[in-house]
Amino acid sequence: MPPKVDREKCDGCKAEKESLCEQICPGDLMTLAEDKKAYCRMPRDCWDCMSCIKACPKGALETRIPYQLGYHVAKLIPMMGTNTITWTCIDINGKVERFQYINRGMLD
Amino acid sequence: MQKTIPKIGLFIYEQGGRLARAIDLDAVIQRLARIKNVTRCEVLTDLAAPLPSIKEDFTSDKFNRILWVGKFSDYQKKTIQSELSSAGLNPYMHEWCDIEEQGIGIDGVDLGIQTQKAILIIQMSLARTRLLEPLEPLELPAIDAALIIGAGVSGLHTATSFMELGKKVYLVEKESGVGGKVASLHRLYPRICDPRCGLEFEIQKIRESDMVEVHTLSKVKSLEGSPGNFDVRIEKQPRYVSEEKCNACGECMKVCPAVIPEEQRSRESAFINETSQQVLNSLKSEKKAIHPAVPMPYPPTFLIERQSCPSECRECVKVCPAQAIELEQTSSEMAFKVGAVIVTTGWDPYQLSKVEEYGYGIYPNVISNLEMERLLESPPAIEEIGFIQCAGSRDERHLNYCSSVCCSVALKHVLYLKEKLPDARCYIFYQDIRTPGFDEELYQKVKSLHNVIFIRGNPSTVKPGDDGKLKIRTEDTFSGKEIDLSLDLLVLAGGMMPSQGSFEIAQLLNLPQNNFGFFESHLQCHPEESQRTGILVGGACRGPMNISQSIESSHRAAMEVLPFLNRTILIEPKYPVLDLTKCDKCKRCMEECPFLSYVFDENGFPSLDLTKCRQCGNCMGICPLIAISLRNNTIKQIAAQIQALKSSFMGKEEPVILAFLCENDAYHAAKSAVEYGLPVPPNVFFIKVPCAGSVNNALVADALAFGIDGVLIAGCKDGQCHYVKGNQLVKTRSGDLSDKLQKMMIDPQRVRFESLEIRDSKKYVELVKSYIEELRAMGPNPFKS
Amino acid sequence: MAEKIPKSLNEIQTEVIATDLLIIGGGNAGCFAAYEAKTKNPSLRVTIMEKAHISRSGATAAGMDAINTFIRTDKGETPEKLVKWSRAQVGGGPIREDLALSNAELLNETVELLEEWGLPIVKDEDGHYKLRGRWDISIQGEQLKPIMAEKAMEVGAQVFNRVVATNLLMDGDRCVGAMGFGVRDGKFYVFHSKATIVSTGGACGIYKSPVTDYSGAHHQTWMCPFNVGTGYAIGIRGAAEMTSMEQRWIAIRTKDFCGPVDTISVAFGCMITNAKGERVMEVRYKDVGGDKAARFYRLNAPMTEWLEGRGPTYVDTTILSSEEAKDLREDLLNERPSFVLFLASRGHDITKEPVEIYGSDPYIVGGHTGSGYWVDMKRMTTVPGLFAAGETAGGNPNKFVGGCAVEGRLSARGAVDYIEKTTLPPLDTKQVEKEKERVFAPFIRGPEFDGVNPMEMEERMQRLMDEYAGGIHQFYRMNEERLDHALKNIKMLQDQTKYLYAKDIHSLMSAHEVSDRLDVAEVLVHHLKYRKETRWPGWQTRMDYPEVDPDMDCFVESVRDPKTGEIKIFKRPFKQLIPGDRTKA
Amino acid sequence: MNYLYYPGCSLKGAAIDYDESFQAVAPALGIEIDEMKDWECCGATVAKSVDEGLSETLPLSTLKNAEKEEKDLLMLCPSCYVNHLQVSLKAKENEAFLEQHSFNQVPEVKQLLEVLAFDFGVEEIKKKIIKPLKGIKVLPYYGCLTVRPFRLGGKESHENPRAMENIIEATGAQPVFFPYKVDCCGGTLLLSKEKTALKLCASILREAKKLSPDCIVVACPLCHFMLDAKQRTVEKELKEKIELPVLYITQLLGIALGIDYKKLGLHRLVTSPKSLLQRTGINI
Repeated sequence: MPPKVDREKCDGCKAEKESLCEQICPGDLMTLAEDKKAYCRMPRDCWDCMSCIKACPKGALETRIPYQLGYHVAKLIPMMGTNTITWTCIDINGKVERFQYINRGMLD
Repeated sequence: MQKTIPKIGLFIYEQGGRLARAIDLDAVIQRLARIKNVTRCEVLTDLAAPLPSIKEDFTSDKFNRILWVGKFSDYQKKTIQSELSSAGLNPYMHEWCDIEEQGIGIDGVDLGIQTQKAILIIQMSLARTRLLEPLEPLELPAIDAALIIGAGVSGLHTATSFMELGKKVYLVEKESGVGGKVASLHRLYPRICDPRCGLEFEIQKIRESDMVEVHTLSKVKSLEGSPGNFDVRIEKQPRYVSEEKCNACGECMKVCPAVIPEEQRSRESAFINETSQQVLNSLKSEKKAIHPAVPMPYPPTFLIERQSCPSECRECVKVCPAQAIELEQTSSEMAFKVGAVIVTTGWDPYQLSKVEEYGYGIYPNVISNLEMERLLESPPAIEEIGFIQCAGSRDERHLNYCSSVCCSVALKHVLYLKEKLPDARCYIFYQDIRTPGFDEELYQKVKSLHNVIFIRGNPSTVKPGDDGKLKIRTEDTFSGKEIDLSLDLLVLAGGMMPSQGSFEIAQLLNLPQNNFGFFESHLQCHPEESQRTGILVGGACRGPMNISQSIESSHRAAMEVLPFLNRTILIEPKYPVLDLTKCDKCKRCMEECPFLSYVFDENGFPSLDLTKCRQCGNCMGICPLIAISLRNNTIKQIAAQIQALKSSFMGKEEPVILAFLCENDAYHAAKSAVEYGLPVPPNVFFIKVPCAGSVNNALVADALAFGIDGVLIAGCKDGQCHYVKGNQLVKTRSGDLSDKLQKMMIDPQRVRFESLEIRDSKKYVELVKSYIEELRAMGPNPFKS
Repeated sequence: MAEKIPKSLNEIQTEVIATDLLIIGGGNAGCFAAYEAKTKNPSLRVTIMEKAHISRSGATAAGMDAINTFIRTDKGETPEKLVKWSRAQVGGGPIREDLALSNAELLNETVELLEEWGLPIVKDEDGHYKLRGRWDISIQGEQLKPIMAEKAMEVGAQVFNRVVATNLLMDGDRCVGAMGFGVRDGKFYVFHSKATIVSTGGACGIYKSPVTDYSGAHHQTWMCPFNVGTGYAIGIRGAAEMTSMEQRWIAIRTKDFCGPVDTISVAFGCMITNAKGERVMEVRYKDVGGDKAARFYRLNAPMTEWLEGRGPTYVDTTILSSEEAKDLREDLLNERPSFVLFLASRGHDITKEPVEIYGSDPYIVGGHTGSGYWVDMKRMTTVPGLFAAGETAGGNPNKFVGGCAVEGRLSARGAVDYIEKTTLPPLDTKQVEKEKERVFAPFIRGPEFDGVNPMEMEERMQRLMDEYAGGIHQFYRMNEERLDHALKNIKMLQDQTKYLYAKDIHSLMSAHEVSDRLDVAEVLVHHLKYRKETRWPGWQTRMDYPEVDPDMDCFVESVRDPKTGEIKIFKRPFKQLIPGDRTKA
Repeated sequence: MNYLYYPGCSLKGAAIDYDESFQAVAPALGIEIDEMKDWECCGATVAKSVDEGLSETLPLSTLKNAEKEEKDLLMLCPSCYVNHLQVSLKAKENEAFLEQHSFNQVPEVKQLLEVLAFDFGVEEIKKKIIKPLKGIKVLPYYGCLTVRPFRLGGKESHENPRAMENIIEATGAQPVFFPYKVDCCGGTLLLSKEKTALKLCASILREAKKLSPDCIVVACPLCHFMLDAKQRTVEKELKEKIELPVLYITQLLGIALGIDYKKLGLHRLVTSPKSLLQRTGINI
């Protein structure tokens, strides 16, 4: 299940040698197309670990469940802070659920 | 480095019961004393008396950092810091928390809420204090010499002021002599004196000093290194005459057979009459292939223009008594080190042939104001003369600005011309006469002269008349009447534009230019600072200006350079540091740094040139991996502050705003709002940042995650940012965040960017109030627990 | 990025990096090994060879919701009790109790290290780590991997990201590093080291996943699909002794999407039920411990329900309050965020409907079961100079995150001791050239080559293993004849690797991944054939030998002859150190 | 080099010689033209003063018809050119307008001087010249509409255009710098304010005469009418002989290209070009 790329938003990390999603993908799957927009080269191999989604500074990536497994359209959007992460989950009926917690240090 | 467990001494400085009136001080103390890491917590009513005991507690390791709560003057802070640093406490281990500037003590707020808020503000500061680290300023050696590019009037004056300050100067000029445009003028205004007199005065100083090295026929080839330590390479064209040997006797020029006509405009011969022929003749000039340096003969040696010199001639070689002719010279390169660079590349006249309606370049008796300077040396008999002001200036097709000197120049011309030809009739066609300051006097003087006619309205057509005169048709916009005139001579006031040399230097040194090609600078506060640290811009390369302004500007540039030429450059430990373990070499910091302070290190990581960095923190704001932190204001510290802010201290329904305020403008607006007693709502907490652009999106995400209802980022207005584009950068970034919030079904208005000026206190209060209303309407942040 | 495909080997640059300690795989164990080695001896050159990017590589890329083992001494737990529990979880063994004990002793200290580095661990009112099962503690581990990676870099380990290992570098019998290639730069890398730790993680993708029938989610697996068993494969090819490969790990997962079930059942007490609404474990498996039965029972039970017509099976989440359900999802977000998305995409309210469960495809993961290298107490394998840690080290199951981290440290201690006593022999350039040729062969063949692309071969292998070597579609069952068939075809596939071609460096990596998986599969089938009994139903179900054979109460070991490729298989005895009933925790 | 040629009413009436000479010169240069069949009157300056809508509708209809041909539209009469260009620019800039009139691709509108001097190019013209007009002084006169309003001209300065001079130079003749080259000929005022019209025309002819050229060259039918047909009237007003032949630029080119003078319509001129033609070796 490859991440869906919002080609409007994706700036290919300004055509750097490797975009941040390309740098981080554990499966070596994200890469830049000729027009310098990110895409997943082997959609079948994606583990949807969402590392790329978290890394994208433009918010241009989104993980979607393939239709064969789940209905249209549910969303799960992480937002990364310095030591926090929030998740917004919107199910197919539009129900919104939110989660937030500290993901690094300073729990006291 | 072994991490020490933070032990914090917390002192609340209470002056005259101010705090006790606003908050429940006992409750605050009780609450704070229970907080982890706080090892001593008390209220001080006097600063001097308890200092020895504070010092003692520090030496006995009761605490290792101090949070001071209250209002402290800079003097008090300095005293405390130095007092305790004598006991071994690093000055950066103090944290200062002024709760009053955040609105504690404002009338009309419930004591309970004030107390709660005070505790929160102090807790935020405590979170910061816990992460304080001892810091030391850096000292970098600098070279005590400066490079000046362009030896016009600005360059010469800068050079002499340096020289007088005892600094070494390298003055590089592409022409063979010095003096620039000013040297080609006939008279200066308002005192109608000869410009060479003033220039000669400066040259004399240079001549007598060994602190100034003048390199003419030279261009800068490269500039590397950083402020305080630049490596310069210049290329020198050959003069074919030895500078050391030539004594400027001029024997060579007598025998030189090669005469070079100076560049001549093509004129349509059909329209030439006697006057125009005279005009042409007096503008014509020629020189020998071997001639003294121009425009001012300094260095006082001759040079040969080899392309015009017959190769087998060698007449000059034969006659030169000093044996100074060296026909085998080739171009050479030189290198030297300087601490700073001043660019004084001046201006070029606008090409008037582009203003086609006036027939410049076609009719011989249409000339430019610069040519008029030369014509004035021996003016032909002219009866009727017109001056068109704004020939192409303030015109969107040509120069869309006012060159500011042309009106006065025309007045000067009239004044001088009338001295020589009292009967000449002078027409001045103008849009507005602009004679700032004392030039008004000039205007009044000229206005009172006989036969000087001011006509408001620029001519629509210029055509040759039967007698070779020019037929001018114009509208007098006061009377609305068409006026037809027949003139002997028409002088066009062309505007000033950046010189060719400025464009070359801009490219070479990567200096930003404004829309018109003049060097960009912070026009008001630091007009001579270019956007590259250590490179200053002075004189007319910054914009149109008259001679006295150029001289002022170049002196000011010289003053601004001095800090770079000190023996050491002191760098405050507020610069950004990069955590290489996090960096992914994405290069965003390098791209967005307004001062190009980053370079690649050998492993491809960005590395900071501390001398170029102005510590604005925009790199910290942009870094997607939050790998960059300002040394004294780390991203961890800010995150800890945000975490300490409890978003529901006034109940879940009441919105809480976290404001990141730019310390240059917005912070002062907020602070003075309290000082003026404006009703600042208690809902807002702020964190001071060096520039709005230093606020990383991750911090905003943190704030939202911790349930803060609204995040306000306030920076300077467009075009007013002290760090050039920080406010723009943060706008783009918060745009990305807004899109994301929208996707997350969170109102994007929960994150707002606003521009505030230093005096916008009222606006700040209004803004916060209306924001609170908006947030109330939105309901609590969905992440608020 | 489009790479240029080299036409000959000469175009490929070779980088030789000399180092003291090479760590293959910068995962959990790898990062801890680097930390330990550098803290023990800061002057040591420590190099990490990482196939992905160290910040988000391997099995913990998405994060982790719990550390499954921690010894709450205040509750009377001891390392011995943990080992006893671990032994029971694999049906009484055999397990290497010596290894397990040494691991358990260092466990708490290691977990505390993680907290010190910034991992938020949930605490209860008394300030102790909050338990969610007997041994599990809850963490907010979304950043687990970046935290470990940063530490490894902070202590000064040199990380080579995007360099995939292909074989060990040998000096006679001794391992002196490893070779591989850059997945981004296309260079050939030779790491020449005094000691080498292999910590590449386990092997996924040997079997077909139950959620694989269309290309959209081929790797919708439990284990990270990028862990392909390279760590085992290089050892197998380097004649290292492998143990217990037949002890496959198969997890019980949510159906249609390999979501975690332990999180739901262990941490939130949701029991397994079937279509009839019966509590399966309680009703049918009371004798082996009911809901507390060993893991393979808990896996096999729901699948048996399916087989016997009582499927589908569930974990009953309807007992949860909405707060608990939210906490549960929060835990899931920490480990497998997309499962929360999956539930949302089904509009599934878990408090109203239970979550359907099913088995996963089988994996070889030595951090969970006993598969892997046979190691000594210093974690050195039978190949001198080669150490193993984490999923690659065998004999010591139920290590999970904490245990693998400990083993990283222990292997580093072993390696540091070893390094002190050795020197680096000269580099065998012949060996290097030979390997370079082998590695880039699919590349040199080029995209126009009339051959087999790695994806096709991978799918062939996965289906073969699924059907003939006890995959999920056969309810994990196998017999001698089927295994023989599998073996025969694995041999053919191994031979066919000479037809593999790569159209870019990524597919060159895929080509080596499928070759590595085949080598692991071959050894695996040999082990499965050798264990003529059914010791761990589900994990290892022999239809032709359905009972436990007391003679097989031992370790099954294998060594591949590097010259002939023949696999020698033999037994090692089990040694019980901790007394008591082996099947009881 | 393939254009859709829009003649307009002048070129099919009073300025028939412009049409004739163009039709003769274009193939000689190698410029392919297809004469547009369903063209409509542009409305000239007249429509605009009466009904703004009409002055838009008329060119619009032509543009619509031309769209199908997918070629650039070439106009000789500057008045036609300005009217069409205005509408085409409006269509290009205004999407609503574009949609309202269901345009897909608004045809490019070009004028003759633009095509000759820029699209075709002066250098190309030079190559085709058979009879260089050596020693002939030619005075170019642009008039107002060819280069104004200036935003329509685009490629040329409206104060000092050089296209005609460059073409004249290409024929081998010598262009004369004429300060009045962009002044108004008064043509459109001829019916309403005849006196003013003639005054403007006279100033141009008088100034031209002073520069003693062999002929005047124009590119506008109305200018031609004023300078040529009204030359006699002006002479009477000025009480001074002018006797300057006024040629279309196409006619001058035609001579240099060696085309028969009748094909160029030179026999139709009011002020006889006889002496000019003789100097080029053509006898009438």
